Amino acid sequence: MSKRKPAEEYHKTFAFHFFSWLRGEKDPYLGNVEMKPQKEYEPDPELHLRHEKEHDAILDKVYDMKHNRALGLFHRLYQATSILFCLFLMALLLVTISHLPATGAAVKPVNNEVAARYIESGLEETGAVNIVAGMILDYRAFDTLGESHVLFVATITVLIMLRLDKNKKGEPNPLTKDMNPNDRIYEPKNDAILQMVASFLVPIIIIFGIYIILNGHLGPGGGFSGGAVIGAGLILYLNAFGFGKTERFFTEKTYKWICFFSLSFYCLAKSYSFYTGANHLHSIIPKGTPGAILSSGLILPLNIAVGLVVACTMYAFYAMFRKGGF
Amino acid sequence: MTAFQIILMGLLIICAVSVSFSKNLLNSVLIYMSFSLVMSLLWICLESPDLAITEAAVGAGITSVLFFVTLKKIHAINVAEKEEEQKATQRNLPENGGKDE
Amino acid sequence: MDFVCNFPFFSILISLFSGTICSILPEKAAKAVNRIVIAAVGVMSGILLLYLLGTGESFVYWMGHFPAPWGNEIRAGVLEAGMALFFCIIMYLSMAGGAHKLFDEVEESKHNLYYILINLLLSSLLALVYTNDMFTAYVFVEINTISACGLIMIRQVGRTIEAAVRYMIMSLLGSGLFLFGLCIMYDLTGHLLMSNIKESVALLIQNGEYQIPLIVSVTLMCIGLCIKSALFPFHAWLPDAYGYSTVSSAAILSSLVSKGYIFLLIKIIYRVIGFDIFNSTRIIDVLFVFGLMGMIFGSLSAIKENDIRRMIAYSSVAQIGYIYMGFGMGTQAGMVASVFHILSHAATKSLLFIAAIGLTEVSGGSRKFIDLTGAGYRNKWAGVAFTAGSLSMVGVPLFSGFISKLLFAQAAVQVEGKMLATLIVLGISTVLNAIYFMKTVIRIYATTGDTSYPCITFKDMKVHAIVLIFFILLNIILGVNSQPIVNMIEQGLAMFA
Amino acid sequence: MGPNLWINYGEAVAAILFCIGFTNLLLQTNLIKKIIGLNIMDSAIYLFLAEKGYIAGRTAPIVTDGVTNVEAYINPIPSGLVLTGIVVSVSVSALMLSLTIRLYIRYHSLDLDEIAAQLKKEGR
Amino acid sequence: MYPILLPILFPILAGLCLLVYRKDLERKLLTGITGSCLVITGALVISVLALAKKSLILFYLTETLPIYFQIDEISVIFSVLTVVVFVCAGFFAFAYMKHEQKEKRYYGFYLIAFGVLNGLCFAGNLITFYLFFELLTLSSFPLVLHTGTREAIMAGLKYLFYSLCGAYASLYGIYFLYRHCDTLTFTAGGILQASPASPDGRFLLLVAFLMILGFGVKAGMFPMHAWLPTAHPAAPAPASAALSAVIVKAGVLALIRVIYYIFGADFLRGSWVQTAWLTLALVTVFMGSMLAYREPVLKKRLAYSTVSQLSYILFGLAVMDQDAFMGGLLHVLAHGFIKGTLFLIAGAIIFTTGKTRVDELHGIGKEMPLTMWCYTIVSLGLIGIPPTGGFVSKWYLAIGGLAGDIGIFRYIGPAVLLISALLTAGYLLPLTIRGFFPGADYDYNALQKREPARLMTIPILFMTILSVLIGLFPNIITDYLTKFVSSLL
Repeated sequence: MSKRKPAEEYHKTFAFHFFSWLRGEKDPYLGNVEMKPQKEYEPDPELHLRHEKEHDAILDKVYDMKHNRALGLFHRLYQATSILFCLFLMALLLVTISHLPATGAAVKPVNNEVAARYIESGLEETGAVNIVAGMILDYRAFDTLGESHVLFVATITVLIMLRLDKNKKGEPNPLTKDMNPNDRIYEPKNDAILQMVASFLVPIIIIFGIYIILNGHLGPGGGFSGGAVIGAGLILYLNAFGFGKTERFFTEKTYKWICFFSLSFYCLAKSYSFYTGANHLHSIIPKGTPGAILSSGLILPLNIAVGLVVACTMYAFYAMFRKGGF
Repeated sequence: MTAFQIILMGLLIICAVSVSFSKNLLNSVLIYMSFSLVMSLLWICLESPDLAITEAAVGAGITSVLFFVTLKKIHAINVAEKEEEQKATQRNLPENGGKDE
Repeated sequence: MDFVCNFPFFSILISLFSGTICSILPEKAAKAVNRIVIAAVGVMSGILLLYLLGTGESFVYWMGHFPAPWGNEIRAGVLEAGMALFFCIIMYLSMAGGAHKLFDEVEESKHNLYYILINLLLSSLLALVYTNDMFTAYVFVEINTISACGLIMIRQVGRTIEAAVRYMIMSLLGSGLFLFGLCIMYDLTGHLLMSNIKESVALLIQNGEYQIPLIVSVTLMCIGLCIKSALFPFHAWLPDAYGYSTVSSAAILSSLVSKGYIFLLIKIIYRVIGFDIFNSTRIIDVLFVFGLMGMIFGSLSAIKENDIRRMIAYSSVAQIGYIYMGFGMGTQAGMVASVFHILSHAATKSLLFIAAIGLTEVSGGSRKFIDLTGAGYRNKWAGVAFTAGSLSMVGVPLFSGFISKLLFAQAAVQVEGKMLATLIVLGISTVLNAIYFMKTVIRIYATTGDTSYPCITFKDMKVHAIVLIFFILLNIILGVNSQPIVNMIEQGLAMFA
Repeated sequence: MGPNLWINYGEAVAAILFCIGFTNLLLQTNLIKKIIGLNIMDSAIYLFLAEKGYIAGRTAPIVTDGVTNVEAYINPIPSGLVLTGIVVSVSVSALMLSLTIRLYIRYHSLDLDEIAAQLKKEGR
Repeated sequence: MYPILLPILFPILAGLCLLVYRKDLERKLLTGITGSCLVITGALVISVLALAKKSLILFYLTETLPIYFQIDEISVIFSVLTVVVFVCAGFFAFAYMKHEQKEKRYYGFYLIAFGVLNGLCFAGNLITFYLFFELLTLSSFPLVLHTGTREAIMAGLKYLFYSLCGAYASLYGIYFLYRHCDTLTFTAGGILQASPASPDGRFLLLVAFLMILGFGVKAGMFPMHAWLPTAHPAAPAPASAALSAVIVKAGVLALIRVIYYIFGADFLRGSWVQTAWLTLALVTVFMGSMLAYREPVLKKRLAYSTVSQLSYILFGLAVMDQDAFMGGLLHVLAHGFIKGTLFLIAGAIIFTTGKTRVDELHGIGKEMPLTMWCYTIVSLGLIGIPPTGGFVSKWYLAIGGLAGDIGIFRYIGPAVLLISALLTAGYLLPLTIRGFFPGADYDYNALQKREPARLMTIPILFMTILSVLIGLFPNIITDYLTKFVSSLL
């Protein structure tokens, strides 16, 4: 009591903190947790505006990459750790690989009874000469069903992102108004060389695609690759002749219905085969003679369905990217 | 066959690395396209023709086309001078980007 | 085979197929189809659950004409059926509760696409729940990811698109790691079917072969799924994705999508690797540490947050930390607690999201706490529901959150090495939870709010209020009637082995 | 280090490619390059799988001349898996590219960090 | 069907109905409804105590944890206290809250807190107890922040934060106990089998200390007392009366239940936990009195006094001696009535004069003689001058402290109690002196009689009389308790 410290100094001492806590004046929330929203309890618009401006200024400073050293440091640290992580991952994977069974060897866990059965009795059980086609469309058809729906859902998301719709009043959506509807108008049209080549190439490409699809169970290929080839052909045609030409035979409606019928057929056909299989019923679908075009049960129609979907989807992707619609 | 495979694999790695370091987006996409082609060749060597066809049609075909369209949409396919211009505007963006919206 | 056994297959197929159908339907019909499908799947799962509880045995279902190692298979046990039922309930309620906001946030012409996404999401969740095949799981994980991304970005403002990009990048990293792990596992065992892999893994462990690749493969799969379910260090995408997407999306994403991956991880732990083998690795310690860190840092970020939706989103990070902490304990009890927490968190978090939208609606659409002052008076039902959800999160008895915390603590005291850390972090995290949830509750019941906003009565939001009531009931049922559910979880886990 | 690193050179290349793709996905600031990195990563996994199915001296699994002997063909399963995988990766790239376009139109940038900074500036 | 539930559920439901009802009620109707609810609940409690079956298992939360109610002597004491204080403070509030906003919300939560307290008294196992303990915190904190000023909200948050921290500390105790016991049902003499010397026992001692600290938060024990002096002044006076007289006693009840009904006094007697607990209690007694002595604001002064007086009770519990325990229980009642009265009087003074500081209240005794006479009588009671309630309880506490097997504390304890009683006189009596003898410069011309409304004075009078009655006829209570206390210890 003899020597009194000045108040400011006293406020820094441990004793002050201790006694203020003892008296219950110290608040657990104060300054840490609750204060921020509390401060603006009775919103004063001017103050509010000023706070926002300050906030902006701070953010400008914080996110000014060139002048902010801490952020730059963090950035470099992030990069360094990422690279280290990747190197570590690579080393780990290489070590792992060095312990894996040898490539190309005939005796290893992968070459077990599963692969053996696919090869040995695949022909008679599925009727497909191409064992891979038989496997993905019959033995493991559920995966493939999922796979085609991956494509479907991806199309849906692309539609959501890129389709330019007008609302009921016919105005374009404000969210997508910045998007350039058709960027082809800036390009040279009716390029003679391109059209010449295209009119020659497109039929060949499409016929090749159809061949790949129809031949899916007999040789390499199948619905997916064939569909992609046809889609590429359509894209070439579109580029050569413009949207006006393609819209005559291919609009969004066409796309919708083709997709719907193919996927429904796919779903229903596979459901039938799953259902009969699981309940040990006899499936009425004939296998046909292996090697013939009309053989191997459902594989050919399924390939066609997948091919249609994929071709349309590929074209749809392109049209969406190009002008936000068909 | 093995030597051929090793060469192809070397090409793959070269492609992958040069994609990462290429400055021009169009170049990267082109390199990626060749990456896909090399990959499909490699799959022929590995006795998987199904994969080779699919990769050629999809990786080198459709995916690359989609990349090109995207580059077109974001104005990245341009002659060299325009690119410089583009870069200059991009650099200025943080200042005026907020006000534009 | 009884006809009931077809139900898992039917539910997956119906929801897949309804996605296709919705693509040609106008919006209203698509909505009806969507609701009917969810309800039908829910009913089927309920019947299946009863059937399975009756027989007490799980069954496998051939997807095709070929048995186990050759064809695809799905498998249904008590836990799977229960999860499917629960997912359907939450999804139906979330859809119904957020329906009225959908029109403000999504372009009119794209409404039916929203329902397609929901249907496909449901089917992928069901497939993840029922699958007995690793590669099928991978394919449906992808469907799940893409449709979840669609759900985030269907509200096309800059934030959601950015969030969707971040989400996709993280998810694809996760998928890549998962697929790589799967490939290594396939190379070691030669199988893709869960039960066959498990046999081979047991054999490999017994013979001491391929130890390093095995561990690496398991690790890669775990990391992949952790990234996808937003475990702590990988959660950067989460707040934006949950905070700005449409309300139904946020509720579904936080309570179902991440849970689907977690359930897949549980399946992998039990059905692919084997619980004991998994526990003998160091992976569980890593999961444990990350879980604990997530619990604390998620809550800390939530405290700092000034936006109600983002605050709830950050709290999800903390809650996912709880679940992984349960895995990390490496005991059956910890696992039971985690599974129960999946249920409890799903019920609570979607309740909070749906209630939060009711509160922002009466605050001029703003989600800032300043504007929410007094919102509890303007929209009574949403206020009450938010309070109930907060109480459950904080862990007040009679709500589901208390039981899951009780189960975690009970599990923790059985593990000597991890007991103290678990209990301390559980305590800190609970107090932090209390701070930010109670802060919000006080805020929405403060008296000095802006009275210029309109009040909303029961008549204006019948569906919303009823949904909220159902959610509260669900929470209380989980909190009061927990013993049968815990028994069911234990039975289901026993069936996994 | 195990004994098979040099025999498994194909897988090793796949692992290296995977990591290159992974690094691109993590570190590239440009979204387009991120997407390319993603595609490289996926391709690497498929290469890994295809190497797993390969058996030296055998032919592609397409039944020729009615020979259905295990000794004749390589393992068909990895090919099937890769086919499925390729579809998934093309779907994902299409989705990512469409997102990129929208993001660019909104923010005139392909750098996620820059976009995040703009976002913070706009929305408080 | 379940009569034991009636006094719990009826006020809770009534309160909820009040809260949910959308329109604002007319004031008369509102007070009428609340008043009748309070009276009905009081009657229900008394009749349940007298008539109903003494235990009930409601349902099972988990396999071994039921929601379980049972009524024993401790329940009787605490629920009688609750009923008296809540009914009195409730009627007082009808006059006091006249000018406050959102009265309906206040009454709603008041009724809910009443029901929850009844549940707390009737709880038959630790989980049920914990449930109502949490609910009590949640339902009473709207009362603290009722005025909605910034101070009130901060005080409410502080109260919430402290209480939740304490409750979680005890929840951990429950987790550990759950591992060692088959049941958590309250049984006189404890349910633990382990001996304190075994490794498990040593761990359990730690757990016991954790739980004492945790529940001690609510009872304002030293390290975590700080919420009390913040929360009391911020709350409306009837709320602080209820808070100080009953709600903080929930912490005391919790400690009785945990120490005497779960661990068992024998388990803790002579251990380091008892020593630590005694130390903390005595530190709190002394510190609370000192702080109250220095405090100029009346309500805050009373709050510090609560801190100090509650630790008298805790000291009585910590001694683990029959007499001390009896003294503690008596002090629960005495302090409940007295402190309730004091806060009501403080409220009446603030309501009529608007002054909060002690040094502003010159001549208050001339203005409000009846109120100030009550104040004087109960102050004497709190100081411990016979024949008021405080004397008897402190007598028993001192005897118990001297007789207890607690080493050096046998001397320190009673000494501290005595010093603290002197300090109590020091901080309570100045108001009386100033009030009745304002000094020469007091302007007698400006004096006007402003005795508060009858709704205020009657509860004050009633509770004053009760506190005197306890002092006059303590043997009614001691006779009732003797047998039971000897069975417990």
